[in-house]
Amino acid sequence: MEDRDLGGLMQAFEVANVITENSSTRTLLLKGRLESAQPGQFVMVWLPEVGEKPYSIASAVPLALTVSSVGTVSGKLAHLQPGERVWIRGPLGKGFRLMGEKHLLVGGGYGAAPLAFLAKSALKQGGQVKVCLGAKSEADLLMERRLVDMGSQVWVATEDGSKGFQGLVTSLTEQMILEERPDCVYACGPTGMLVALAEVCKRYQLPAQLSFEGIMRCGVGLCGSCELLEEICKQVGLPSGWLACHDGPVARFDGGR
Amino acid sequence: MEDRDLGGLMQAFEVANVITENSSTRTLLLKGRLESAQPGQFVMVWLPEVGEKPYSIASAVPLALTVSSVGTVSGKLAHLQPGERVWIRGPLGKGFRLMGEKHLLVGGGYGAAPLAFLAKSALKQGGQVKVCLGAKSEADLLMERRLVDMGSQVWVATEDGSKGFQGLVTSLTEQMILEERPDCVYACGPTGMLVALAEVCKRYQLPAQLSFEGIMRCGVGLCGSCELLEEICKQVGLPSGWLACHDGPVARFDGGR
Amino acid sequence: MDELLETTFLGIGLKNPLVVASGVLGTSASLMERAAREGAGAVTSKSTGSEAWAGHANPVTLAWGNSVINAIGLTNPGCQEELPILVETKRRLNALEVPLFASIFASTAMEFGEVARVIAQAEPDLIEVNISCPNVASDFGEPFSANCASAAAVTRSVRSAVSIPISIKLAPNVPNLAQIAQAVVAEGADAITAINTVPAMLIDAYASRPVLKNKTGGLSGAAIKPIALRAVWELAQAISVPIIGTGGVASGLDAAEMIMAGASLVGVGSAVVNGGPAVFRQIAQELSEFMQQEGYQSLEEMRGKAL
Amino acid sequence: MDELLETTFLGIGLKNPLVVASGVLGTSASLMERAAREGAGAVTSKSTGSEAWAGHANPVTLAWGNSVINAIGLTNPGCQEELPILVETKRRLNALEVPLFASIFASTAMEFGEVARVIAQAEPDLIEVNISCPNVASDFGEPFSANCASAAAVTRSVRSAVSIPISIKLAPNVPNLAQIAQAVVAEGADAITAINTVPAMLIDAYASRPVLKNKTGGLSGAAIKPIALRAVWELAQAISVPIIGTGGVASGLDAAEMIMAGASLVGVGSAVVNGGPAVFRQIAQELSEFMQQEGYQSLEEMRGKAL
Ligand SMILES: Cc1cc2nc3c(=O)[nH]c(=O)nc-3n(C[C@H](O)[C@H](O)[C@H](O)COP(=O)(O)OP(=O)(O)OC[C@H]3O[C@@H](n4cnc5c(N)ncnc54)[C@H](O)[C@@H]3O)c2cc1C
Ligand SMILES: Cc1cc2nc3c(=O)[nH]c(=O)nc-3n(C[C@H](O)[C@H](O)[C@H](O)COP(=O)(O)OP(=O)(O)OC[C@H]3O[C@@H](n4cnc5c(N)ncnc54)[C@H](O)[C@@H]3O)c2cc1C
Ligand SMILES: Cc1cc2nc3c(=O)[nH]c(=O)nc-3n(C[C@H](O)[C@H](O)[C@H](O)COP(=O)(O)O)c2cc1C
Ligand SMILES: Cc1cc2nc3c(=O)[nH]c(=O)nc-3n(C[C@H](O)[C@H](O)[C@H](O)COP(=O)(O)O)c2cc1C
Ligand code: FES
Ligand code: FES
Repeated sequence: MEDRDLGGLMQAFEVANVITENSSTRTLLLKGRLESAQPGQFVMVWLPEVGEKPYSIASAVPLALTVSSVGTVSGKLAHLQPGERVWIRGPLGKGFRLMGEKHLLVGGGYGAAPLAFLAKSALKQGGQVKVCLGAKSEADLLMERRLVDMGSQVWVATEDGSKGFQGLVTSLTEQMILEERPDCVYACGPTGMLVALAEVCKRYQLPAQLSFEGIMRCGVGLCGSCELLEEICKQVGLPSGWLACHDGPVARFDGGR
Repeated sequence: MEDRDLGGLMQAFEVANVITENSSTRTLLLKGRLESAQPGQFVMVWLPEVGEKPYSIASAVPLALTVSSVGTVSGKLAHLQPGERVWIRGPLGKGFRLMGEKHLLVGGGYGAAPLAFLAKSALKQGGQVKVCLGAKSEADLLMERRLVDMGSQVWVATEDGSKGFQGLVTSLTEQMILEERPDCVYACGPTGMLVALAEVCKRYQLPAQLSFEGIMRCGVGLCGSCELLEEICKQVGLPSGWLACHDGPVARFDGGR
Repeated sequence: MDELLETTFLGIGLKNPLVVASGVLGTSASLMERAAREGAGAVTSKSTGSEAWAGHANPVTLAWGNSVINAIGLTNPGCQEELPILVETKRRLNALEVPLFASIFASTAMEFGEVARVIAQAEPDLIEVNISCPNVASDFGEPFSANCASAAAVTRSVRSAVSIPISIKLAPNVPNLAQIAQAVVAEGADAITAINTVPAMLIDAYASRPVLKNKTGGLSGAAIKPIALRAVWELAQAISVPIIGTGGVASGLDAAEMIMAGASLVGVGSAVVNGGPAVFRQIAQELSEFMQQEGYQSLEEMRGKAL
Repeated sequence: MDELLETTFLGIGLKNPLVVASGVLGTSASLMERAAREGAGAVTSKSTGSEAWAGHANPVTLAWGNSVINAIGLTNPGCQEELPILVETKRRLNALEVPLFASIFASTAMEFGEVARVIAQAEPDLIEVNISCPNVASDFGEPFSANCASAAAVTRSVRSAVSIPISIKLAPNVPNLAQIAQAVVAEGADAITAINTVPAMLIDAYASRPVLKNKTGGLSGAAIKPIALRAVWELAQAISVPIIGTGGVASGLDAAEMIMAGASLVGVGSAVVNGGPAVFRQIAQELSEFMQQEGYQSLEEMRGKAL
């Protein structure tokens, strides 16, 4: 399996294997690797005649993407078969940077996608990994087994209470922050969840690394499409004009310490 | 003194020092080095508003050029003062490759320019270096002292007999080949001298590396300007269509062995 | 503040000659404010037309090395929606003493005048008239920059609509750039911006398809620097109005070259890919260091030196 | 011999679609023979005019990365001197079964016909009519490729002078490439070669001067590949005669892209800088490997696939 330096242009990767994660989510294991990729970085994935969208790097060696089928591109991607191809440019953006020893990871929806990659890095460094996963209901949960198998401790929150804590993953996370006193919180998921977490972490003066989404077009900091709304920047304490593709997707907060 | 990777474009180098070699020849020691340059390679030297011509690399660390003032570009170059600038692209072409232990170097006119650099490399590798230098008369001789000082043995031929052997350096060289039985002959000078040497070396089945001149325009193998005349290619045994800037300037002959 | 880099352009004072090129970071007041804080001497807004326009679907941009191809397709909210954005931007940039250049486009010469009139209400320091976007020809017809007559017609329309200074942005893919520039200057253009991107295409051999959704796009960045230098150099000899030299500038040396070719201001777009928005401060600093090293006392001293 | 790469162009058989672009290695019979031996499918000679011409003084070429700028300035011995060179070249290439394309230029439409008539005596397989060299405008007037009328006039003159197939070589810096191509096809052009180099300039900031002696030059190699692909793609949709797609091809993938854009043959020039004359064999081999890997049975199957 060769290592690829994409140098900014798209390159074709063959699907080696497909893992079903839940009813609508599959992980594509690709032939090839992006050795330099960091957890939290993303790639732009192109399917000719279909479209191009950003996806988190779920694994760098081998390169893998975890895709929830919700629309045009994700629907096609999630149904690719081994031997078919995807085109990828990246890695793009700024990822997570491990801080301290005790890591608390938080994933909402397909925000769980990059967490296994992050957990793997953290465990390799000898860190302790705890994870809070949120989903609408049990069937939507992602990565739980994978995270447990690699040696992290996982708590679950579902909105309908079908598994674990009933309620929002943010409430669960606040509880875990109090119990576990992590060195840093790392989160990926919907903007609402991230804004709430930023608030919580600020309250406890806890460093936080939050991965924000944006509507990615150029993916390289030119077009302005992925700018985080100025209100949200103010809410969470980011400078205004923050670009998810260039400054993020991961925003780092020092917790006021 | 910084090492420069010119990447194909010209870059300005400041003259650090000027050494007078003889009445018409000076060596420019430049601020900066071309670490990767091999003896026998050349650079294209540009003086804005004056012109651009090829010069052998007389030393790589620091970068140095030995210029005989014969016309427009060389005249200006040879009279540069410390602090003035030259623009350089290169290293270009293929240089000498040391073979065996006993090296016989032959220089005719300013063909002596690259020989000190070559001798230095050879001596560094523990080789034995003998040099035949040819010139019209004593006043035109180049590099003799430098070569002797670094530990090579030098014989001289002058056409007018003002120093050393009277006659052509090729006759002197043939004599030395017989006496010294070198492993390889390395030569730089006028085409006539090289053709004669090729003949001599073939006769003694001696490997030879001969640096041919050509009228350099592009310097990178595109324009055809430096093609060695087909007759000369045939005479010395090179494939026709041989380009001095790309295939040479140094042509390597295995001596039919 | 670096006095070496200060300059005056059409009576407007700038801290340095580096202008954020249109289409790059110019989509919101917050982003334009950021570009100004990151060291740009002036900021150009994303080109706006008369109606909202989504632009093309992804893929819209590829970047390799220091070169870029894009077919964003003039995504914009329409000039009525753009107006309050520019008003707010102008307010924020005023506080930073950074001028705002507002870029406009349209599909007829008359419409150019109309859009200009709307945008003029935001009181930008200059209106840049984009008659040269290669990514919308199929939507809006041949670029007006293709010949003297159509370029002049647009200029006339904008000139009679607004009294703010105007700069006409020209395309490189013409054989008679100087004549076109002379034609628009004759109609009252106060400046020329050159160049827009070069019509181009990338194909992926494995997909056997053009990579951009719009198939063709515009080339920018390092690949076009020599094309831009040549254009600016040609223009500087043909016209007497100032030039915003744009194309492939990513370093202080690049900016110096552009100024030596005759540019008064220097547009920077694609360099943001590798340098981020902070590239403006970086280039300004490199330019200042170059000037100090070479003993230039002012930009004026360098301007047109290579002519 | 690789059957996958064999092709027929205007009835001429070629071992592979790679053509030595004019101006590169095309100055002597020995060098053109070498290019053929190094694997080129066809060889184009350096453009010749009616009189001997020294071209420009050094510096004439700079190469960086895979891009090149040149202002050689159509150095040539004049068509009467060139004739015996081409006769000898034709003799040598015949033995290798490699066709010879002879490139010509001139300063008037009529003179183009005269030069063609002289050169036709060497019986080249094709005459390539260079109406697009950017490096001689100041010497010979505006390039004929700038507009439909002048391009058509040259074509008419050459067409009536010779019965050998002719290809008109077009410039990229026009806004209406397809129309110009249609105009020359209407006058009897058998093929189109696209593109010539892109007008460009390099400036050295420390010298504060253009680097080329001729000041301006033509950009080629990697920097212009996207411009060439776009041009060929546009032409392939506009005309039905075959296209010699030229610009920035340095690998088998590049060649495949050019063919997918609609090219019948693929010109290679600047790639010789990094690959040497052996680059033709290298590119051919890579192209063949790509075709095998992707299951293409012939070049025809790939041609225009990205349209
Ligand atoms: C940095 C970044 C990383 C991302 N990583 C991943 C990842 O690892 N895995 C993954 O599956 N997706 C990820 N996404 C989201 C992904 O880029 C697409 O937005 C998503 O796949 C939908 O695209 P589509 O073309 O399939 O849907 P579209 O055809 O664009 O939309 C179809 C429908 O789905 C809805 N929809 C669009 N996006 C979402 C969404 N995010 N959630 C729910 N509904 C949606 C739309 O509103 C619409 O109704 C990431 C996004 C960003 C910005
Ligand atoms: C690969 C290569 C390496 C070279 N290395 C060196 C070097 O290390 N040192 C060096 O001094 N030169 C070297 N030369 C020669 C150099 O490139 C120029 O040709 C030389 O300096 C003359 O250029 P000019 O502009 O000064 O003379 P021009 O103005 O071109 O010529 C002026 C007069 O000098 C005559 N003339 C031109 N060239 C020569 C010559 N080579 N010998 C004698 N008379 C000549 C001309 O016929 C003319 O009458 C090298 C050439 C090549 C091809
Ligand atoms: C992503 C992108 C979007 C652009 N959008 C516009 C635009 O809306 N209006 C315009 O006049 N030019 C637009 N341009 C062209 C730039 O303003 C500039 O002229 C060109 O990119 C050359 O400069 P550069 O090499 O520094 O990028 C765009 C360029 C890029 C790369
Ligand atoms: C050094 C050089 C000389 C050239 N001379 C000519 C010429 O004489 N006639 C011509 O039609 N094109 C000439 N060209 C243009 C090439 O034939 C070709 O169209 C262009 O270089 C693009 O191809 P490339 O990117 O593969 O080099 C020359 C190009 C170079 C680099
Ligand atoms: S997607 Fe274009 S700036 Fe982020
Ligand atoms: S100088 Fe141009 S090919 Fe050698």
